[in-house]
Amino acid sequence: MKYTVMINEGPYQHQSSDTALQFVRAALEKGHEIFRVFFYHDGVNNGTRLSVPPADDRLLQKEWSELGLEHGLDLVICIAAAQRRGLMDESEAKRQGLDADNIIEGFRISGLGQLIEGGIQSDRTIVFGD
Amino acid sequence: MKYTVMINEGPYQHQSSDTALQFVRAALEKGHEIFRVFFYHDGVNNGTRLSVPPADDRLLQKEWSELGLEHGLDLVICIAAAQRRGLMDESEAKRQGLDADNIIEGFRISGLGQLIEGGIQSDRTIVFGD
Amino acid sequence: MATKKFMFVNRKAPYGTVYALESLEVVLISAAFDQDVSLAFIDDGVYQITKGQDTTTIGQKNFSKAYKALGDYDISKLYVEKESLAERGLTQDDLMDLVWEDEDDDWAEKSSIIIVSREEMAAIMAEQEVTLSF
Amino acid sequence: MATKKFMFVNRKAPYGTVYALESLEVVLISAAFDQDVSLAFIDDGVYQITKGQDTTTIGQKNFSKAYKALGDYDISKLYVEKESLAERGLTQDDLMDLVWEDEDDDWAEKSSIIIVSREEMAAIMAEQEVTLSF
Amino acid sequence: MAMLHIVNKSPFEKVTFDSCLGHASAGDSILMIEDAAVGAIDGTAFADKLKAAMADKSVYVLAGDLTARGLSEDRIIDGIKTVDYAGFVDLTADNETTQSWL
Amino acid sequence: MAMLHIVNKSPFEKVTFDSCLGHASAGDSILMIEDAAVGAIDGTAFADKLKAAMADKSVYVLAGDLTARGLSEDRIIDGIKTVDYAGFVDLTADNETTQSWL
Repeated sequence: MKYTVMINEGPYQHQSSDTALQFVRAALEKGHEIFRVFFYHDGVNNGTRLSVPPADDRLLQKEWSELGLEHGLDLVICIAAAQRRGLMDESEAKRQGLDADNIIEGFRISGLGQLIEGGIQSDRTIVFGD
Repeated sequence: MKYTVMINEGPYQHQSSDTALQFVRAALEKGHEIFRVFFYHDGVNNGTRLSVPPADDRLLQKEWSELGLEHGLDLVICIAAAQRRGLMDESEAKRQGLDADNIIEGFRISGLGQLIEGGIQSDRTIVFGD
Repeated sequence: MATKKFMFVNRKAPYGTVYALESLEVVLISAAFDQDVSLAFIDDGVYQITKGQDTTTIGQKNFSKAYKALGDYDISKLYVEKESLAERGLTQDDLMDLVWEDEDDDWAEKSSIIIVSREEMAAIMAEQEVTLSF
Repeated sequence: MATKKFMFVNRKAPYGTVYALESLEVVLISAAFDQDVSLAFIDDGVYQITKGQDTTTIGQKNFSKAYKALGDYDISKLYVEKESLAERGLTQDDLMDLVWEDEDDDWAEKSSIIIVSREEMAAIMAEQEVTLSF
Repeated sequence: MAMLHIVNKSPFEKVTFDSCLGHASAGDSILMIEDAAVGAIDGTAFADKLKAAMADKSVYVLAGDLTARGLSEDRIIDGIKTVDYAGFVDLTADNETTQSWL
Repeated sequence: MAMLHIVNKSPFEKVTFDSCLGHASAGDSILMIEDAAVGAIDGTAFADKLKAAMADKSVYVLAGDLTARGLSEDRIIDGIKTVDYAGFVDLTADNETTQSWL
């Protein structure tokens, strides 16, 4: 079965990113296809590479990044939400005249249409949020 | 009267940063002293310089930065919360071996003791959050 | 692409959180995909479409006028729950006049707001294929 | 520095949001400032100190044992609201044994958990000088 | 000591406002901000609870949060006072302590 | 079409769970995750509402979220089934559609 997953909250503050990560892992183990994971609202903060939580805590952003790279997942950060919250990739930072970017490997930034397309193309669309 | 203000949520997602900003402005206009503004939990995300919201929207992080510089406010980002969420200044980024930082001018990163000290030193401690 | 029944469920008041604004941004984008789109306003979501919103002093932009554009994008099914209005002391008179033009009826202007009972809302929800919650 | 009455108010369940964990981090830091510290556990906050928490499968670290360190830092007033427990089908038996040693009483081990009624909690809240909410 | 209770949650969505009412003492003040502003309106399922609290507490609402949600001041419960941000600051100064209900 | 309703809010804190119950149809399934897991316990102020919904709906709870909050499986309401993340995935596959109550 083909899934699109939407995540509306950032890491740590709410459990939604944790739950979605476990859900996606379980779906992959069962042989389902993850068509897309769409990060919206504060969910875009799951895509930063600048996090260094305490050594005994999980590093959620890296877990998403590694899972994405391992399974070739399409991890999409909403550009409008990212711009409000300061999540940038290199080309977008350059376009905006910013001196730094902070996106982690394995994520890409794109538009809201990607979410709707995910809903159309997938058998199931599951929302995680607050 | 001397105030410490704690802000527990990031910009945009919740209104708490907006409300706190209006509150601090009104307190300054009335001649009160803002001893410290302490950004905790997702509140640390108020201190990024990489935000570029739509032109017709407010740029909250910049408003905090400018208000802080204009009035010499002590805008403190909790280091533990910042590390989890990927908010970094230059020295902390270097110490962590990261290749970029994203803090905006006017904020500084420090420990939780600064919040308790604020509570002790101030006549009033006001919390904004979700 | 296939046409699916999309529902956007709005349960939260505007301005206190960003969900109302960013939900509306998704809804407007969805118009480009020619889907069967409807919106549900339940619980505090009904405050999103009250008329007379004035955000002058709170520092946020007033985005309520953007709901008026929905009709132009052929998004004309805004289901509002009667019980949610009543609990909050509101009636349809407190909501914006949101309309669309029916091209099959000589472009007659019709209301996009459909007041339904909780039971009717549940039945409408049950028919959806993709439900996005904010 | 002056000594003030600090209260940390915990109203939210652990793990669903980060507030419980980050509140505990502040409380532990506050111990270094020799203040008159107390904690309130009301509403869903009572779940923060249930015993037997097991986070193995949800991917988060179990930080409940850190509450046991509070006594070592002379933080010994953990007010838990009776009505909040009852509404949730819980009793004091469901909570961790959190204790402190009373140096004025030959280091006798005493419970840090003080079950109070809502009315008593309101009176305790009214006495505070700095109230931090999470 | 008189306490200012600051509540920012809709009473129709969360129990936070109820919890605030259950823990405020006689002589305290309650200020509704952000989404809590909707609780100030008369004729709602919540209004009677707030009116009962007003017997021995003062109740305020941040006007800007009310109008942002399309609710005009003439609909609020008799006896609730509206304040702007300057009035919000005054309330925190006039009460010895504050507690935010999050 | 059968729908899986996913609820993640404590019924003691928010009305979200109530709203979910008010909008779920006969034959639907309800899964409690995250803070909603506390709603699965018997003998609470919420239990009777959930039991009433179970007359024509199937109810599940994510076991890991229950135990994380110190609640053991032997305390849940009779008839509620526990699932792990694999079971969560199965529920989304077995129901034609899902709705998250946020």
